[in-house]
Amino acid sequence: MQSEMIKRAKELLASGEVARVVGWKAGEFDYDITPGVFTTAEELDSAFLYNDLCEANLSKYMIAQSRKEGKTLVFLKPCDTYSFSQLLKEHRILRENVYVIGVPCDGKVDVDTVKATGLTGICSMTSDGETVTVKTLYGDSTMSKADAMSERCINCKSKKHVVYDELLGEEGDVVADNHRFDMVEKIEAMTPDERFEFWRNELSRCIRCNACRNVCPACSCEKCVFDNEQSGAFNKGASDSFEENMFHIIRAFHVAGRCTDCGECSRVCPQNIPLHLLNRKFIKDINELYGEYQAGENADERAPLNTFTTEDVEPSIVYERGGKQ
Amino acid sequence: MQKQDKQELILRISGVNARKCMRCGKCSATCPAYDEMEYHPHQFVYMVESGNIEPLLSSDSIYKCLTCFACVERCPRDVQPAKLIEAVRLAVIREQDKNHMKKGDLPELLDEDLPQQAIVSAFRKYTK
Amino acid sequence: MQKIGVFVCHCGTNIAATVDVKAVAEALKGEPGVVFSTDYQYMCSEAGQNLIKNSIKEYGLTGVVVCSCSPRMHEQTFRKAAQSAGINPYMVEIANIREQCSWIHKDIWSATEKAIILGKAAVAKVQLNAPLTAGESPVVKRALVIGGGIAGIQTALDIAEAGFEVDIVEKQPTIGGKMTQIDKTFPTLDCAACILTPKMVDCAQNEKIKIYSYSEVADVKGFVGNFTVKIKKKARYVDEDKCTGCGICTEKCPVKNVPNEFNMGMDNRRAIYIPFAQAVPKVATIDANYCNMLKNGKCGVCSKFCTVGAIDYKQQDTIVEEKYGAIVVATGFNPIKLDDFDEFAYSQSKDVITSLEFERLTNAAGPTSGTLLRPSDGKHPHTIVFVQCVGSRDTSGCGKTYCSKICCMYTAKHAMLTREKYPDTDVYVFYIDVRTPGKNFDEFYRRAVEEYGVHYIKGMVGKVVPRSDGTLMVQASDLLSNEQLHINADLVVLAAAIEPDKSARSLATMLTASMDTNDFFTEAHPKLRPVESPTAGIFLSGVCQGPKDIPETVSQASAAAAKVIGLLAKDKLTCNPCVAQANELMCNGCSSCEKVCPYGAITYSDKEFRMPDRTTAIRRVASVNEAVCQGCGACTVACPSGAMDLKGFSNSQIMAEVDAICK
Amino acid sequence: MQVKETNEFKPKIVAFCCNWCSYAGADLAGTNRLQYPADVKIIRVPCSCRVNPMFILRAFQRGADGVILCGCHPGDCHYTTGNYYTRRRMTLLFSMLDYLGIEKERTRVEWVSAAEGAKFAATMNDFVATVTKLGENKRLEDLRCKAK
Amino acid sequence: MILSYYPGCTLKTKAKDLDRYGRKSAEALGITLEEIPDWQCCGGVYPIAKDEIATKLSSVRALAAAKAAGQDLVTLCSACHNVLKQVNNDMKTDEEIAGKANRYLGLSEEYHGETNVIHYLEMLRDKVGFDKIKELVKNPFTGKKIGAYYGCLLLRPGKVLKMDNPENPKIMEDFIRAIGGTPVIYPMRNECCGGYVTLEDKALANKRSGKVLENAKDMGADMLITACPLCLYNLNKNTDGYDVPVYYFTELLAEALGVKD
Repeated sequence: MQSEMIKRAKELLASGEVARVVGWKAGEFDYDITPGVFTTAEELDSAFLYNDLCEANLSKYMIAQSRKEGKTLVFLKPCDTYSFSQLLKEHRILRENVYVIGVPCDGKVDVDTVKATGLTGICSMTSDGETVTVKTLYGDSTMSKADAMSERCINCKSKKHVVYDELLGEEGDVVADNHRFDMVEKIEAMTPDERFEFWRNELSRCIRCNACRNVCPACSCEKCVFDNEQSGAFNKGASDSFEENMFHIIRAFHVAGRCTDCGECSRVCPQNIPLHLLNRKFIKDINELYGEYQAGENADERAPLNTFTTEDVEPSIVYERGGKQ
Repeated sequence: MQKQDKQELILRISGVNARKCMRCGKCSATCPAYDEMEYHPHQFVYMVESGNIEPLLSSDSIYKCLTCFACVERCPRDVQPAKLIEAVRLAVIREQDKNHMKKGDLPELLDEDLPQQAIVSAFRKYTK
Repeated sequence: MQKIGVFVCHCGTNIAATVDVKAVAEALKGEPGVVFSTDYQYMCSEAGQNLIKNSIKEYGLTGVVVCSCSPRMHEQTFRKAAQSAGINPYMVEIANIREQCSWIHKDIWSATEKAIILGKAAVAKVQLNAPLTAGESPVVKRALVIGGGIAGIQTALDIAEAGFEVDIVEKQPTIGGKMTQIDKTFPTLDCAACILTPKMVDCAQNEKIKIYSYSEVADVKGFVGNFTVKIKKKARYVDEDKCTGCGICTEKCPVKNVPNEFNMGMDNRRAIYIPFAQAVPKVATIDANYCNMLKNGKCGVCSKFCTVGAIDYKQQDTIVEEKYGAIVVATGFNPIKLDDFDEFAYSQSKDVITSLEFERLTNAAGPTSGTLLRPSDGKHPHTIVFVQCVGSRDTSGCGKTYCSKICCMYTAKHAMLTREKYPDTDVYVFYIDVRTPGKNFDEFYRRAVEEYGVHYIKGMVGKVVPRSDGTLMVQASDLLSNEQLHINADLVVLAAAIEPDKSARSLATMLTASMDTNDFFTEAHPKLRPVESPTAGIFLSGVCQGPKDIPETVSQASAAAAKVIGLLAKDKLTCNPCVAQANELMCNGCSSCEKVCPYGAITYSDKEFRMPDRTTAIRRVASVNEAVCQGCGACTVACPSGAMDLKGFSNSQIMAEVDAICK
Repeated sequence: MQVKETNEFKPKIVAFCCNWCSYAGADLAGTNRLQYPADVKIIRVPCSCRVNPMFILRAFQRGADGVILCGCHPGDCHYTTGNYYTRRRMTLLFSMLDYLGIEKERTRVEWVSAAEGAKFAATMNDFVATVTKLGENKRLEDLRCKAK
Repeated sequence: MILSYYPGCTLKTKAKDLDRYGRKSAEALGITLEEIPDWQCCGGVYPIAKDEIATKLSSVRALAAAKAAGQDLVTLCSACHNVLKQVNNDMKTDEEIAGKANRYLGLSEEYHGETNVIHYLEMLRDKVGFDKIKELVKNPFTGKKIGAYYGCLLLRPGKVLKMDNPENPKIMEDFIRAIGGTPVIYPMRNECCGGYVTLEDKALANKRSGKVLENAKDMGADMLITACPLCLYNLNKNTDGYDVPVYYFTELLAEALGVKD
């Protein structure tokens, strides 16, 4: 697949149809793959990568790239296209300046998942699609790819691209019977004290590095409310400020109805806080209360918080359903 | 018992707010036992509201109410006069030795067709 | 930092009795920005206003906080005072320490503490207030009156008289409303038709008035001065312009068994009909529910006999769109359904009737040509029982909690007229209270008793028992003699409560005009603005606002007209300056705000921006049309970036209030 | 002013009221002298849809023990549709708070028309009683849930 | 269809016919009436007072038993129907009464008015359907002018019993039509017969039942039907000489369905 992608990218660069290519390249470690911009065939040959470790969602980069001179080629995995489509819907990306090539994905390997199995001193990781080989300071070990995948890939919601100019490889389908809400349900089934304890354990680790905000395709505001003096939420530097206290819930609310559940927030969190469980709660509630809705799937559908029906449930439904007492 | 206490007792047993009455008299207009009563349903409401309970306690009217609920059904203010009458009656028979009907009275009141329902009802209404 | 003056009002004892006003003024002195703080007996009085004005000048105030009654009461007053002293009127904030403090709390300590906190919140808000300037919007010089009864007719005539165009929308085939069904009017006993029909004709002939009969309002958009209304003209299957009202079709139509609503269903009309002789417009209408031609395509008699070719079986409902500067609601009333009052046997006996049915039985154009005859057997009734308050003052859930107001007087009228025309009739009126507070009203009622010998009995009817001989046994109480009465009556007349027309509820939703729990429209102020809805540009005429008799309805109708004329006389209206505003630098161009705006006030355009790095970028950004925005703020929450804010109720202002309250 | 010594818990309650219905309903409660605890402090907003979830969170973070939002009845919004958006926003927000283990009874939405002075007072009495029973808000002051 | 059934004491003694014909007819209509175990007398009249708890317990036990069986509870006697429905409403809406009653009884699961109580007539109307009964009638009462006598217990208080319009009911009239008869509507059909007061004031009971019979006769009724043993008794004992026989409605039903032996 990688060579096919490089070949197409070179062709499009050579014909002048695109001015640059957005893809993946190796970072500090070979398992630490980061987004990259390529403008020449040479750069592509030397650095372009596409393998089971290319986790990053490239759609958000297109907000800036699509405003540059000339067209930009971007490779998007199925789940990335939902984010891309959502950004198109919000007029954040100039579609005419982007050439989208959809690439297949059968789940990505995640270094945090591998670390969680107990391996330390990881030097490099490779995957052949079935088995993942991990080289560590203390020797090599192998594991099945399924064991090395992050939760978001195990519970993949779709292998279908919702937007593209051309496709490489085989197109997949929406995964209808994924189990992505299992953990949300588990939390809902807890008592309020258990829930509070759960979130206290998770959120108290936050160091406000803003990685979640920076990576999130839905957090693409020109100026974040937390950086805006007039928003009332701006309170730099004070550790017990409103901003610090309420950051995650406000962020989750701001992306509610717009979040495609790409899971990047949790992936990049250096403290491994499962932030996606906040977003998924909103998604689950929206599905249950207002009908199934997948952000990014349909370009014409109104976002659930920007529409209503006269028969909507009352907020008091929370007292009746909500979580366990 | 003080006058006011009696009034409170009746209101508490009945759960009725007598102040809702607008004195239309529909309860008495609809009462099937009107002619047999010394004090009529609207008077029960008015007298309880004004605390004039004593005459009601000693009147035979409390045993004439059929508890047919016509007054309750038709009252435009939802006052429920029948509940007040019941409360006054209970205030009487709950006192010691104040049962309206004694066991000994019973045999001569019975006939062979009389349904049990009438006997148990009367016991519930007349005795404690 | 603002220089803020705080003015604490005693409102006589209304506030001062429960709130230590001096302590409030003292406590607020220490708030940031407050340079002056005082209390006064009546802030709204001229002296009180002068105190504010002089303090503004003396201390160079830039912001004012008045701790007083509800802003809904005197915000305008204090804004004007501030303006006349040279500061922007929107630099004034009110802390509501009367309705929301002194009047609802008894304990002085806690009421005072709360008043201080409310004052602090207002001070915190004023700190962030900015001067606002109101824009202007043009006024469409045309009014719409919804409902063509006496209320609507009077309002329309008065507006037209002042030279403005006015349209009447009436859902029935003719204007005239309930008054057309009434025989005589109390207390003067004028013939209702004689005083109403000339007004109906005036409407038809007035060049400024356009009547949409057999029509309904389908949609309302816009705001004061600028409403766009869709009117649905229901198909009447008769060309209004061609029909001469000759009535030949209504005589030839073979369908004869349609209950005649004009006579309360007590006789029949044809499938094609003109409601009554003086109808305006005098045009036939085909009742599609009964017409054979429309139901199964077999008949066509009316078309054959119509000499002007007015019949059009293919006619469809049409929608007309018009623009108006003001809308008057005059949707009127109906008697309630008596299903829940069958102890009076209304559904079991034809001789138990409502007062409006009685009205038709005594009217020369009614089913008995004005002779009072029993509906069941056409015999003259010798004993008539009138029952008052049927469904009025009823808190049991079956009826209406309010007094219907008109029943006492029309019952006295019915009783009196019956005794006058048929002296051999015994007439009983059962009443709970007789309410006659009007000019010559009580005299009228007393005449019924003293001169006409009507038996007024204080008490209520409990049960009406129809019998096989046609009599009605009326069981009732006579509270004054402490007796239960049993009267053998021939006719029982029920004074059914009146309720707002059922169409009013959906209309209120379209107009966004508020209603009370009984579906009467609420007025902007119960005493001082009784003919205006709180929604600007919507006015109230007649019973749609509350029970009224004819003289009151006509007065209110003219009052509503005066208000409309006052509005239409202006060329421009001052807009509400508290509107949304997009900060272009922060706007993402995502369109969320546009989607939730109920007025279509937000548009997007591509604009060129100079970026911090000296390059330029073209970005899609929102802008708000200030003349269209009504200031609800839906967009401000939909906006993820906080670029959209509401002037006068900005994010930071509300946050400051929250902080002050929670401190 | 004398200071009253009291140990009983007095909750801090913020009520957001829309200008057209609920604020007028609160005024009517006042005109009719219908009592409710002084713990309730009202903030006037043009429409319930003006209330940003951030305002509610801010109130809690600053020490409020309960926040209630009142608007026109659905269908009767002065701005036609504002309260329908409020309904969705608040349903989701409240559900999220519940999900975080925060007592859901601390938040409430109630529709109160300008004519419902009695309902306004009754609602406030009930809400204050509910919040008083819950006691002081500890959890919502910091949603990162760093222990207090 | 299986439904729980509460016969009540009178139906076991003086009003055996009401019960017997009711059961036979139900069977013929494809309904199994399961008598709930160990029921006790409802007391005959609903204990109105707010502070009466003990007198409501027998009804609560019956209601809880039906809840345990997971079935609607059918009553036939008007009085039992009135008492059970009103007590059920208390258990559902009055926290104080429900709390005390539950504490007294100490049931394994608290009872809060979950059971749906229906009168036999409601069963005919809502579970069977009068149209279906019409189909199954073998011996119709064609030409018979039958007056329905509701009395007071079947309908009032209307807001609690929710059986029919308490002032102009039609459930029994529809029943009469279903068995082929012609209903006679007479306004006294929902007025009291004199009730339990008959025990000590025969004159009052005679006067009340006389008013009912007079009106029914006047409006042309050949016979009356009732669901209440006490109504039947009072009307039958009337001495004013109105020649209007009174039957339990189940007797006519059984006869119409051809199951009366």
